[in-house]
Amino acid sequence: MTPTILIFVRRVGISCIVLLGVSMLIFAIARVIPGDPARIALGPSATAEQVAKLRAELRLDEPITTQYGHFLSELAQGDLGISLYTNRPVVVDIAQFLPATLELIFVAGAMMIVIGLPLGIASARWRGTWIDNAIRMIALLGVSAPSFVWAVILMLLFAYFLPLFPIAGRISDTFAIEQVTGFLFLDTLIAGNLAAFGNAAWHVILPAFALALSGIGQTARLTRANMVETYDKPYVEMARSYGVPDRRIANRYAFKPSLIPSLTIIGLDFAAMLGNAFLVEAVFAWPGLSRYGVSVILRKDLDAIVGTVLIISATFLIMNLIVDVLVTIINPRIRYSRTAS
Amino acid sequence: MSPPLLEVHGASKVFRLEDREVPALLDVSFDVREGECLAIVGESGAGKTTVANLILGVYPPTDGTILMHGEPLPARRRREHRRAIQLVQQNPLSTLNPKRTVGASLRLALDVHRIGERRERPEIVATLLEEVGLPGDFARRYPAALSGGQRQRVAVARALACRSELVVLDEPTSSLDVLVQARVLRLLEELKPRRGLTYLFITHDLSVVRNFADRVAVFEKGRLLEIGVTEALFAEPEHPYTRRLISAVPVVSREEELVRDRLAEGGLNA
Amino acid sequence: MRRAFAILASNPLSLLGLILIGIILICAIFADFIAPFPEHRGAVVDFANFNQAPKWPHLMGTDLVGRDLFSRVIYAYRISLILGVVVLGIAVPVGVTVGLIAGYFGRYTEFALMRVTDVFLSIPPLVLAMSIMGVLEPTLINGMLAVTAMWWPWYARLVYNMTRGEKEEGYVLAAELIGASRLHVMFREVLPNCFPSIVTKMTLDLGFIILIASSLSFLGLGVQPPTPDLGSMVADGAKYLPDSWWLTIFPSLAILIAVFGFNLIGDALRELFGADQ
Amino acid sequence: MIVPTLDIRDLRLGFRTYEAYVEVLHGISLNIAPGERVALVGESGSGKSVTARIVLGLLQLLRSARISGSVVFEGRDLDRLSARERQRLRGTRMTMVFQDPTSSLNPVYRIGTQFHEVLRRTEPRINEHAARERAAQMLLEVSIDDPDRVFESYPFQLSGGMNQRVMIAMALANEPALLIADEPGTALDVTVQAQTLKLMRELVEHHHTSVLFISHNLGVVREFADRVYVIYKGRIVEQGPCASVFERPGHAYTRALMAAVPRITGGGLPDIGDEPRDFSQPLVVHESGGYA
Repeated sequence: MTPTILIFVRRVGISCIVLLGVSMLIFAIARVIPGDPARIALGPSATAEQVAKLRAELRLDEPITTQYGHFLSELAQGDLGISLYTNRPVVVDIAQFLPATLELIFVAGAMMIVIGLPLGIASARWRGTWIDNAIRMIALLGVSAPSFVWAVILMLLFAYFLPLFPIAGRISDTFAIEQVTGFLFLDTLIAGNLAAFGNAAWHVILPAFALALSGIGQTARLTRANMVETYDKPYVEMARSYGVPDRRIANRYAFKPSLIPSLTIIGLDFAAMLGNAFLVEAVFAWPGLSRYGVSVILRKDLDAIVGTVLIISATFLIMNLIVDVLVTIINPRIRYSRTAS
Repeated sequence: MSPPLLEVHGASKVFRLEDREVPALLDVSFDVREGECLAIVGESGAGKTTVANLILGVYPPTDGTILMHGEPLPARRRREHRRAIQLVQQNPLSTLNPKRTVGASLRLALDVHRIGERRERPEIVATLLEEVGLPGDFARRYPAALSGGQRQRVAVARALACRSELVVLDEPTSSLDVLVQARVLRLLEELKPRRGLTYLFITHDLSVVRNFADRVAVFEKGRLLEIGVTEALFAEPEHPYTRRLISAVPVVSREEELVRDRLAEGGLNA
Repeated sequence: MRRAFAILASNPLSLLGLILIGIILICAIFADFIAPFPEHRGAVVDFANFNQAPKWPHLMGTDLVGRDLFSRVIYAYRISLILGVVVLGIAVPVGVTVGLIAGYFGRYTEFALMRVTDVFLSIPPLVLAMSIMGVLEPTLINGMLAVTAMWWPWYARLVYNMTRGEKEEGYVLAAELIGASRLHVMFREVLPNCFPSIVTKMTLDLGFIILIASSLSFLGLGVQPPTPDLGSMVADGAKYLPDSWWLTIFPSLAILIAVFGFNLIGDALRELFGADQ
Repeated sequence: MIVPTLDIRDLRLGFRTYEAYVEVLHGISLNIAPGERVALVGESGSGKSVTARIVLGLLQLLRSARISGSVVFEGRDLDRLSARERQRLRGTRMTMVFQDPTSSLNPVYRIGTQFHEVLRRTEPRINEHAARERAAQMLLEVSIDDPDRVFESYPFQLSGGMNQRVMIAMALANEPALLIADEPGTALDVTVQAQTLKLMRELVEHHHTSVLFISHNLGVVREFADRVYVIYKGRIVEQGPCASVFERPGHAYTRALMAAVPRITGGGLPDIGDEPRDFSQPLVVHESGGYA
């Protein structure tokens, strides 16, 4: 297993470099801001002195490299600064809003894999038939609309016209669940309240599905493409020549090698979801990072913008690391090659 | 005996991978004489391709020197060095750019080395194509419209376009059908004296070597085992590995079978 | 080219794509003649006809200040397409050049360039555009800037991967051995072989840029009123669901149809180029 | 009367494309007796490989393929069998060895797992332990004496020659009546190819397996097969025992092929005319050969 660990360590190292790059990039973007953040924060009634004082506090007068240095040293201590919008540490704000977003994304991600992969496999196995055409159409529709469009359409259909699901929110008001982890699925279980758990699950389905639709389409399309390519490989012909049944070839012989390139894209789809969650949360009034993110961006709340983007990117990089590990486990060629690249 | 065109002195090549070193060629010395065809024979991992790449200057040797006309070839080659040594590759499918016409591929050689007046170059291209047995209007075609044998002919024309002196033939016919192979080899044989070419012929096919090469060098695992005039080497193969190679040659007649089996046992005169 | 067009037209799905995109392009280019109420693209108020369900002459109904939705959708298409063309016009050359250089030179150049690319790819696309848009003033120009910044790395990644593959092909070695310059090898030998994939991706991306731009304006970070924009139309309308459904449904469908059309053509191109090789 | 293992009569194959109907095989007939090694030799594009794939029933799965004529395997007309019955024959009564052993094995499964899959074709309930034992026995037959290491390996960890032996062992593990070998070992080094072919020859002789051997290499065919069919552009142009076809090639095409092979005895490069003059002459049958 040593090579696997080595690869993992290497990937973690590269991810750290990339994350540092992200921090520089987003820091640079945040500092080219037109207008004075201190002035915006304090409002038009503030005196010039008050503004100057806040500017000094925010170190806005120092050169950008010095500012970045300070930012890094504070970051190392787990400090992302104070939000001018909520007047609380950015870390506290994010800790409050992030779990709801992550919960949404995890459910959507699960839907993407559980629905998207089988659709792709079926499409490839019966390629050229009506099953294939139908799946391709559905997948193409899935990727052809932004998630807010799906959110609106699903809401209209399944919350208003057919009131099967709740219109908004994370859980009905009747349940009072103590916040422990911030993840409702966990907190309801900790509280031992199965009814609340079910209610939370009922709330998450529609927004998660709206968020997952483009990922489902993408996954199905990609898996199909990879499977079709794999079907042309000599080892699939060999499996055929040995009379291995079609179903077994689809689910085993062709699927596992095809999964390797698919997984990488699934990782990228997670990234897209992190962004699209903003849209879905807005439609379903989901109390996640979205409202916070949009608010701080509109208010030019520097520390909060940098912190939010950094946390989202870190989440993305961690997900990609997980994907990399999965790929390494599936692909023996990486696991056993002594020169992993 | 003609003077050496190319000399390889104590050439070694070690490839550095991330966590280890792979020796591909170990202290190899030989020369290629003007106007001859030297065959380099061996199986995969023998170092044949490494030899070719060192001579072509794809990468520099780890150790040793390579001389052309008695002058050392620098690690970073200038255009002039490039011109004199050209390559005909093994895979006819990839040797020509699928998005460029045959004419454009040949024109590149003329343009880079400023051969002929700009206006004359289309004419030169047509002449080159005819020289390798293709109609001049093939210049307008894309490689997709050519057969494997025709592509290899274009590759030969490209080497001629550079007015090269040494042509490295890297298994030029191994992926062609036997009838096509015979014709391409014939073409190469005719061009050699007419264009004053020297060949370094890399192959694993001893039957072709026997009929095509003037001298043979046998490689195994990065070492040069045996080198000699073709007739002599095929009469008295010294090294046991050479004999093993010969014994593996598939033959098509009883007569050959007898000769092969005697060679495998030690030589015709043994 | 003519053959390619004939093949596209022979497949019902890609034909549908061609028709959809053809209609959208015509609408966008000749918006002034096609839109029944061209003046409604701006800040017009017509309280006599506000918030009306679709009926003649308002095919898609009217919005809360009485503007014709159909006219506004047509003008929104025009703006989205201009945005898409400008974004690709900048992002593709930049991305392609970075990818070619990284893929062809390898080693440290590759490491440096591809890590920079990774940095951009590590910020979820919408979030990157949002932060740029939020920090700058939300105008059309800045919108283009923001979307371009998130788009070029994808071309860099694509061309980088292709270049690494093409570099192993015999024709690259042949050109190098002839003594051709690196510029020649990169741009004249390798690049033409990447064209099919680049063109395919560009077609697909025209759809996705519409998608992203509408997402930005849905969040209030895009083109500002009164300029018509599909995303902000959906956002404004969503507050009046389910009663004034036309306010959201028609702009939503407009986005869906455009992206779907570009996807159909992109898929067809991919299949066409794939079959050629 | 002995029933031939394989009897192909007037087999035609065409593909329907968007533009036209292209015929690839123009009615070929071929038979193989039990235990006989028969080669089908020809250049690329002559129709060798598609013939093999029709016998296996793989081409029948393509909707664009049009096949006519009869293929009788052990007395059963394959055309009358359902797709399912044809599938049941594959891997049990007939198996195949492919050109490039390394890419023909699945890259993400260990050899042991893949061998188990093969053995399951005749014995669906075979457990891992029993499968290992059977497989180890087969690997010993192809001179692999450390089967455990091989079972634990992935194909890319073994040499091409090793993979080729593994493929041969897999192909013979279920005691098929017919082994189809499609250019076996072409991707390997000459010495390795010679070794594995010798090994395969001994094995099929030992197991009394019929072989359809497909190759473009006349020399290899001569060393391996009893009888040879020469195929040119979808037509059989000559057939007979190897000895007589190689000694006295009767057909213009066969003669040209033979003349084009450079000889290890020397004599210079062959001189081949540019045009196939009379390659479409009628079939030449060598008297002593043929089996009906």
